[in-house]
Amino acid sequence: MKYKIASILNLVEYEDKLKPLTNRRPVASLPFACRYRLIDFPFSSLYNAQAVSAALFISGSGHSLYDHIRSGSSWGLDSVAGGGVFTHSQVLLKSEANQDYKTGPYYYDDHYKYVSKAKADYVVIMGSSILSNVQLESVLNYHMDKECDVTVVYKKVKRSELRDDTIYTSLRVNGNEEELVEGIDWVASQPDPESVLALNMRMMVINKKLFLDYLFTAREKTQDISVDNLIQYTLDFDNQVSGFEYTGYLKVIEDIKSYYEANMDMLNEDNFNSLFYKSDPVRTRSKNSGPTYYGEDAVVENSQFANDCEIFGSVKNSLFFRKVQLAKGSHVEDSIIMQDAYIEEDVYLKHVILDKHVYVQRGARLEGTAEEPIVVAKDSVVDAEGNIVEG
Amino acid sequence: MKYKIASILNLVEYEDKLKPLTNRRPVASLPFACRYRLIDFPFSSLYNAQAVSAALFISGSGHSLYDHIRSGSSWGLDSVAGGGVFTHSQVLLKSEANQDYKTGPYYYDDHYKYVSKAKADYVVIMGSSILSNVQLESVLNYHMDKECDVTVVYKKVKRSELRDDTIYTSLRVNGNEEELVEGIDWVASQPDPESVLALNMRMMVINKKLFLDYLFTAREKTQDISVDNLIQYTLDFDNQVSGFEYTGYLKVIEDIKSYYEANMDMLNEDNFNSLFYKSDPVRTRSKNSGPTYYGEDAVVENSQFANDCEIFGSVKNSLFFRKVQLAKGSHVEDSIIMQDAYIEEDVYLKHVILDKHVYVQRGARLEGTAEEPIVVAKDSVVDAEGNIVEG
Amino acid sequence: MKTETVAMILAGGQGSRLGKLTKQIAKPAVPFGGNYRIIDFALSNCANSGISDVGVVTQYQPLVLNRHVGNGSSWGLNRHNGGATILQPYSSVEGEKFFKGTAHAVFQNIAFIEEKNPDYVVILSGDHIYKMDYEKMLDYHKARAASLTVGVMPVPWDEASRFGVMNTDRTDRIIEFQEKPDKPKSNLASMGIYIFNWPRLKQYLEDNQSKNRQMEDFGHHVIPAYLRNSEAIYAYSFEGYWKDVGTIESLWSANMEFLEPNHELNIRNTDWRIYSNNPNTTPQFFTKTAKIKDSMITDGCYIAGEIDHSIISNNVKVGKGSVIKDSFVMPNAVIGENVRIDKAIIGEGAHIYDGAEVVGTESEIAVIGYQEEVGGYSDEV
Amino acid sequence: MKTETVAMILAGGQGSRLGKLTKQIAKPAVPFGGNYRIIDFALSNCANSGISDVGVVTQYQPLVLNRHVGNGSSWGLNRHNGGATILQPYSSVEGEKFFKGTAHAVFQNIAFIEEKNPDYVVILSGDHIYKMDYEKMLDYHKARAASLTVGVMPVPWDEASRFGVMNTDRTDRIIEFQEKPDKPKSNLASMGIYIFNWPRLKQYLEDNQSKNRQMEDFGHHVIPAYLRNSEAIYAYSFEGYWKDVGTIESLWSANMEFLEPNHELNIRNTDWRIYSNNPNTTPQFFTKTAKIKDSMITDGCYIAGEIDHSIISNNVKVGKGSVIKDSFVMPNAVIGENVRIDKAIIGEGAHIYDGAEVVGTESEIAVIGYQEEVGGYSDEV
Repeated sequence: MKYKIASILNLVEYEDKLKPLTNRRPVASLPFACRYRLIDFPFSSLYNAQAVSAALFISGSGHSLYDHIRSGSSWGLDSVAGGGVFTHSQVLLKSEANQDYKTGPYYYDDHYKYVSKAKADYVVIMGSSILSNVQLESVLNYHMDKECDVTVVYKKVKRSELRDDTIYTSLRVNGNEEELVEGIDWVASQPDPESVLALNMRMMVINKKLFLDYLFTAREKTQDISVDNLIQYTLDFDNQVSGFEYTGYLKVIEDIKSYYEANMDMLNEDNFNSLFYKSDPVRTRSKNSGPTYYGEDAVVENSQFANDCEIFGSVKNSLFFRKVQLAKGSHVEDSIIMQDAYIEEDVYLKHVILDKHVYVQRGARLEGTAEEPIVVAKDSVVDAEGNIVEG
Repeated sequence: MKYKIASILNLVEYEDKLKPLTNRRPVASLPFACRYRLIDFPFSSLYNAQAVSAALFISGSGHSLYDHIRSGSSWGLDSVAGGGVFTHSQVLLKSEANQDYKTGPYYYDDHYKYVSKAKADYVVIMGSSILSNVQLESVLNYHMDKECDVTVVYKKVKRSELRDDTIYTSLRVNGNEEELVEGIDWVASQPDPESVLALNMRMMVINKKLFLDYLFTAREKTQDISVDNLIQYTLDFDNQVSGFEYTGYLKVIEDIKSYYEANMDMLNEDNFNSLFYKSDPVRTRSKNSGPTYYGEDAVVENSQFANDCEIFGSVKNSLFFRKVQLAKGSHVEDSIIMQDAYIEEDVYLKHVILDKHVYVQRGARLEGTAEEPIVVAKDSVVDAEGNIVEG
Repeated sequence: MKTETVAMILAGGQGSRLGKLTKQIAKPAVPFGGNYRIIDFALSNCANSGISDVGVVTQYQPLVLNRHVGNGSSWGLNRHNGGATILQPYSSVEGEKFFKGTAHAVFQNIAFIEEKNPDYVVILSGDHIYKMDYEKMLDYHKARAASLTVGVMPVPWDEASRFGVMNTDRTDRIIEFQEKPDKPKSNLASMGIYIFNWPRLKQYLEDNQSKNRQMEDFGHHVIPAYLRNSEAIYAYSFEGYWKDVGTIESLWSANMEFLEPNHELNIRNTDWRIYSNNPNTTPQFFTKTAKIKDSMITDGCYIAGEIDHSIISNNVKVGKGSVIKDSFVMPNAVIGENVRIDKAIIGEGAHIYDGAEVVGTESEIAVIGYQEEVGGYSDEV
Repeated sequence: MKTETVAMILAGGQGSRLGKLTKQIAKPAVPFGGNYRIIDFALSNCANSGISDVGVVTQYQPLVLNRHVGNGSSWGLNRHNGGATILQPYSSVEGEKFFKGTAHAVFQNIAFIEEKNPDYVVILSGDHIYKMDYEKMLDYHKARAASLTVGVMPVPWDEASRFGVMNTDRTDRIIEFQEKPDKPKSNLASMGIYIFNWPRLKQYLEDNQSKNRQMEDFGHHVIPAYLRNSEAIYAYSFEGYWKDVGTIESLWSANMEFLEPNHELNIRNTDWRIYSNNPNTTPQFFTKTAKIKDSMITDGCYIAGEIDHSIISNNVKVGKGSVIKDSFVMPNAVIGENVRIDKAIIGEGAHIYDGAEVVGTESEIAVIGYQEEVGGYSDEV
C-alpha cells in the first residue's frame, strides 16, 4: 500500500463504429491480442501500482464485463482490506429514473460514496478505449514530486494517426521543464496532418479533496465526471495541472479499422514489447487451458496464438484466440480469429475478423482489405460460398 | 458432485409493498435476521446440495446484489470446474431492446445457453421471496426415487396465514402415497380462512431435457420461465409432476408486515432452529468483525445481535444488525435495527424498522404497531422530536 | 516481481507454559478476545503496514493454525502476488530439517525468501497482542541506514531483568545486548521484532552455517555476532499496548484488559483493523432468562444464563441458571445449566456439564483444556 | 460437515531417479506436457470425481509444489468446505515426526483426516499420468462391501515382475500379493491407488503403532496385514492410459506420447479436464523465421527457431536458427540462437546459450537441470 488510491473507470465509451463487435459488449470487453480484453490494460496498471479497489461506470449490459471481472481477484481487487470492484450502470439508472443519468440521483452519490470511503490520498481516473500500458506508479511518483493538484497523462501523436472526423482533446503543455498544463483544446481535423498534438489520454491522478470538491460543482451544473471536465475545472480555479508524457504504444480504439490495426500492431515486436513489457505485465483472467498443437503440415509465420488451438493449416500475419481449430489445407492471413472458431478444410481468409464462435465451412473464401476488414459477427456461420449467416 | 444440477434463480419479484426497503434493492437483498440477506437462503440450499453454478435473472439495479454476491465464493459458486454466478438483468434488456423483455432476444437464449452448457442432469429453479430453508439434497433424492420429470416443493398452509389480496398458486396433490401433482390452482382470498392449501413454493427440480424442450414453447408463446408455467406445461404434455412437502419454517415476504413478522419469528427458538438448522447451515458473505460489547447497564431480553455492536441501553424482543450503537438510557423493543444505526441517549423505539445507517437523536420517541411498524428509510435522521428526515 | 519487504512470522513454538491449551494446537492459534486467534494481530499488522508477503514458520501441531491462516485472504494478504505461506519442516538432498531456533528457522527457509528477492526482512513473533505499523519502523530503519533495527519498548526497571535488554547510545544505536541480565543497564526490552537488510542477514546465516558456527537464535547468536562486527543496529521504540500472552495468567489478564471499553488497543478502530478468519454462523441469541453485563459476546452464541465481565467466543452455548464471571470462554464450548465459572479459561470445544463448577483465583486461573469435559456422566471423566 | 471421501495424495518422494530434475523440487511438481505439473493429473482426477477434500502429503523440497497447489482453487477444489491441504512434517508433544513410508505418512496425518470424519479414504500417488474416475472405483468398493480396494491394471507378463502383483479369485477378490515377484502368478499390477474404509484403516494404523509393529508402507505392511486377517480386499481393474513417470526415460517418452494427436489421454476433452495453475503470460509469438511441425507450444513462448516433434512449455524463448527435435522443454527456459537440441529434456529456467548442443539418444536422453546453464561465457560453466 505504497500509494493509497481510489480508482474510477469511465467505461461509457463510444462504441457505434465498432459494431458488430460491440453489439453485445462494451468497448472495455473487446477481445484483444489473443488473450486479453481492453479492460485488462487499465486494470493491470492499477494492479502494478498495488491499487485495491475500483469503481466502474458502465453503460448498457455489463454481462460480458462481469463475466470477465468476477470478483476482481485476477487484478488484486478482492482484498478484504478495503478491496473491491464496484460497478454502476448508468443506462440502468437512466431507465429507472426516466431522466438523463447525469441529473439522476445516484451518479454523483456513487462517485462521492466510493471515493470518500476509500482509504485514499489520490483518485485515479481512466478509460479503456485508449489502449496503452501506463506505469501508474511512475505517474503517481511524478504527481507527488510535482506537488500539483492534478496530473494528466498525454502522448505526442501526429494528427494523421487519428481519425479525421473525431474531435480529440489535446493539452497545452508548458514547454519548459515544468511540464505544466496551461489549457485543454478540442482538436478536430487539421489542415496539416503532420502536426503533432499532446493527446489527452483521459487518464489522470487528482488529489482526493479536489475531486470531492468538483463533485459538488458537477452536480450543480449536471456535468460529466470526465478527465476533460476535471482539467478545465482545475484550471478555472487556478490549481496546477501537470502533464506526464507517455511514450509507449498507444492506439485509440474507436472503429473497426483502429481495432484491427491495434491487433496487427502486436505482430511487430517493438509494439508488442512496449505494450507487454515484462516489468509491468498485463494480467487477464486466467482460464484453464492446455498447449496449442501444431500439426505435421502446419505453417505459422509472424503470428500469435493463444493456448488450446489445433492448427493443421497455414497462418500468416494473424492472431488466434483460444480454442480455434484450423483444418488442413486452409489458409488464414492478416486476420483476427477469436475464440472457438472452427475452420474447415480448404478455407481462405484474408483481412477478416471472426468474432467468437464462428463456423467456417469447407471451401469458403473471404477477403477484405486492410482498410476495411470483413467482420463476421459472433455465432455466425460462413458457408462454402462465403455467405455469412448470422447465428 | 453427487448431484449434477444447473440452478436458475428468478429474482424478478414483487417489491412494491416492501418500499421503502426496496427503494434501492431487490427483494433478494433484503437484510434479514441480523446477518443475512434473503438470497442467502436459496444460495445456501444450493451450497448444501453442492451445486457449483447459478444463473440469476434480476430486474432493476443489481448493485446491492452484486456487492453481496461478489464471486459467489461464500456459497462455493466460484469453482474453476464449471462454477460461476451468471447474472442477467431483465430491465436492462428491456430498455435496450425497447420492448418487453419476454420477447426480447436474450431472455430465452440466456436460459438456454446456461443450462445447455452446464454439466447437469437436473435444473433447479428457485426464488428468494418465499423464505425457507429447503434441504435441496432431499428434494433431489426424492426426485430421483420418484422418477418423475418434475418435482415441486410445497407447504401446507392455512389461507389465513397469507395476504388476503394476493393470489397464490397451490398444488392439487394426489392424496395417496404417490404424492403426484394433478393440477395447479390460482387461489385468491377464500371464504374459509382456516382452509389449508398446498402452497406452491415456486421451487422445483426439472429434468434438463424437459426444461430445454419447454424453452422452445416458451419462446414461441412468449411465456415466462416460471415454476407455475413449467408445472402447467409438464402436466399438459402428460408428464409426471411429483410434490415434495416441506414442513419447516416458511414465510412469504411480500409486504412490510410479513417482512417484520418473519424477523420477529426468529426470536422464537423453534422457528429459529427450523430455519437455521445446523446440518443445513445458512451461509452468508462473511465480513470481518469483532465481538459485540454489552456495557455495565445493558439489558437484553429475548433478542438477537450481530457482531460489532456496542450496547449500553436496554433491548427487548428485537434484532440488531452489525455495527449498531445504542447509548445508555435508551430502550428498543419489538424492533429491527439494521447496520450502522447510531442511537443516542434516552431514545425510545417500539415497533420500528430502521434501515441501514439511521441516526436517532437524543430523546427521540417512535412507536408503531405490530400491524404497521414504522419504517425509517436508509440514511435518515430521526430528530429529537421524532421527525424523520430522509438522507 | 520484486518485493521490497518480506515478513517472517515465527509461529513454531509449542508454548508449553500455556499447558493444556496448547497440547493439540500451536500457541499462535490459541483463541483470543472472542473471535480472534493470537496470530491475527501479527498478520493484521502486516496487512495494515502494506506487507503482503508473509511466511508463517511453524512446526508444532500446525493443523488448526494452517487452516486458520490459509492463503492469507482473511487478512487481505492474497493480493498483488503476495499472500501468506505456511513454512513447515521439510527434507532435501541434504537430509531432514527441523527448525532448531528462530534464526535457524529463517536459515532453513532462505529459498522461500530468495524467491521474493526482498531488500528487507521483518522478523515477527506469532504470539503477541499489539497494533504496530511496521512501515514506520521500516522508514526509521532506512533513515538510519541500519543493518538491523530492533523493536524495543521501555519496561519498568524492576522487570527489565526478565527481558533481553538493549543498551543504546544517544543516537539510539544499540551498543550492548544483555539477555535477562541481573543488573540491567537499560530498561529497553526487545520485543522480538527485527528488521534486517536481507542480503546481509543471508550472508551471516550462510557463512556461519558453512563454518559450522552456531547461528540458531536471533537473541543468542545473531545479535551478538552483529554487535561483534559493529553492524549498524538501531533500537526502534514502540509505545502502545503490547502483551506477550505466553502464560495462562497473561492470557487471562490480556483478555480481561481487552474487555475495557477504552482499552488502548482500540479494537473497533477501522483505520487499523484486526482481521480474522470468521466462521459462518448465526446471530447472537439471548433468551428471556439471559443477563449480561460488561461483557463481549460473539456471533453464534446462545445465551440463557448470566454473563458478567467475561468474553464469550464464537458458537458458545450457555445454559439457563449458569453464571460466568471474570472468565474467557473459547469458541464452541458448551456450558450446561446451573454451571458456575469464575476466573477461568474454558478451552475450545470444551463441555461443562450441568451443575459443574470451574472456579479459579486471580493468582491461579482455572483452565479447562481443548475439548476437555467437566462434570456430567461422561465416561471420560 | 461430514465428508464422505477424503483423498490423500502421497507426494513426499524425492524421485531420485529423475536426477537433477528433482534436486530442488519434489517429483510431483516436475513439469509435464507443456503447462502441467505431474500432480495436476491426480488433483484433476479428484476434482472430476467429485472429491474436494484432498490432503497432499509432502516433505521433500515442497516450496514449488506448495505454491503450485495452494488451496486447490486452480482445480476447483476450494468449494463446499473442501480444498487442498498441504501436509508436511511437524512436531507434537510426542516429538518430531518425519514420514517414514506411505502408510506412516497417513498415520501421522490421522488428525487431519479425522476432522473430516470420512467413510472412505482414497490413497493416491502424486506422480502418475492418467485420467481415472475414482467415483466409479468407489461405487465398486461399496458394491463389494470391500474393506480395501486396490486399483490394478494388466501389464505384459514379462514386465509383471517389476510391479507389486495382485493375485485374485474369480470374484476379483485379492487372495495374494507379490511384491516384484520373480515368478508372477498374475499380471495385475498395483497402481498404488487404494480405497480404504477409513475407520478400519485407522484402527490398523493405531493398533500396530501402539504395539510397535511396523506398519509404514502400504505395499509391504498394510496389505499383507489385511490379507493375514482376511479383510475383504478387491481388485479394481483400470483400463486406459496410465504412466509412472519416475525415470528420465519414462518422463521423456510420456511427453512424446502426449504429443500424438490421437493420444488416449485425450487432453482436450472438456468432460474430464486436466486443470493446472496457469501463469499470467503473453500469447505465443512466432516470428517470420519460425518453423513448427507436430509440436505443442504454450502461452508465453517466443519462437524464432524450428520446432519439430517437441513440447515447449510456458514462457520459453527459442532464438533464431535453433532447432529443437524430439524434446521436452520445461517452463521459463531460454534457448539462444543456433542451438541444437535433440532427444533431450531441458529443465525449468535452464539457459542454453548461443551455439550450444544438447543431444541425447533414445536410450539415453540428454538432461539439463533446473536453472542449469549450458554454453556461453557464464562463470558457472
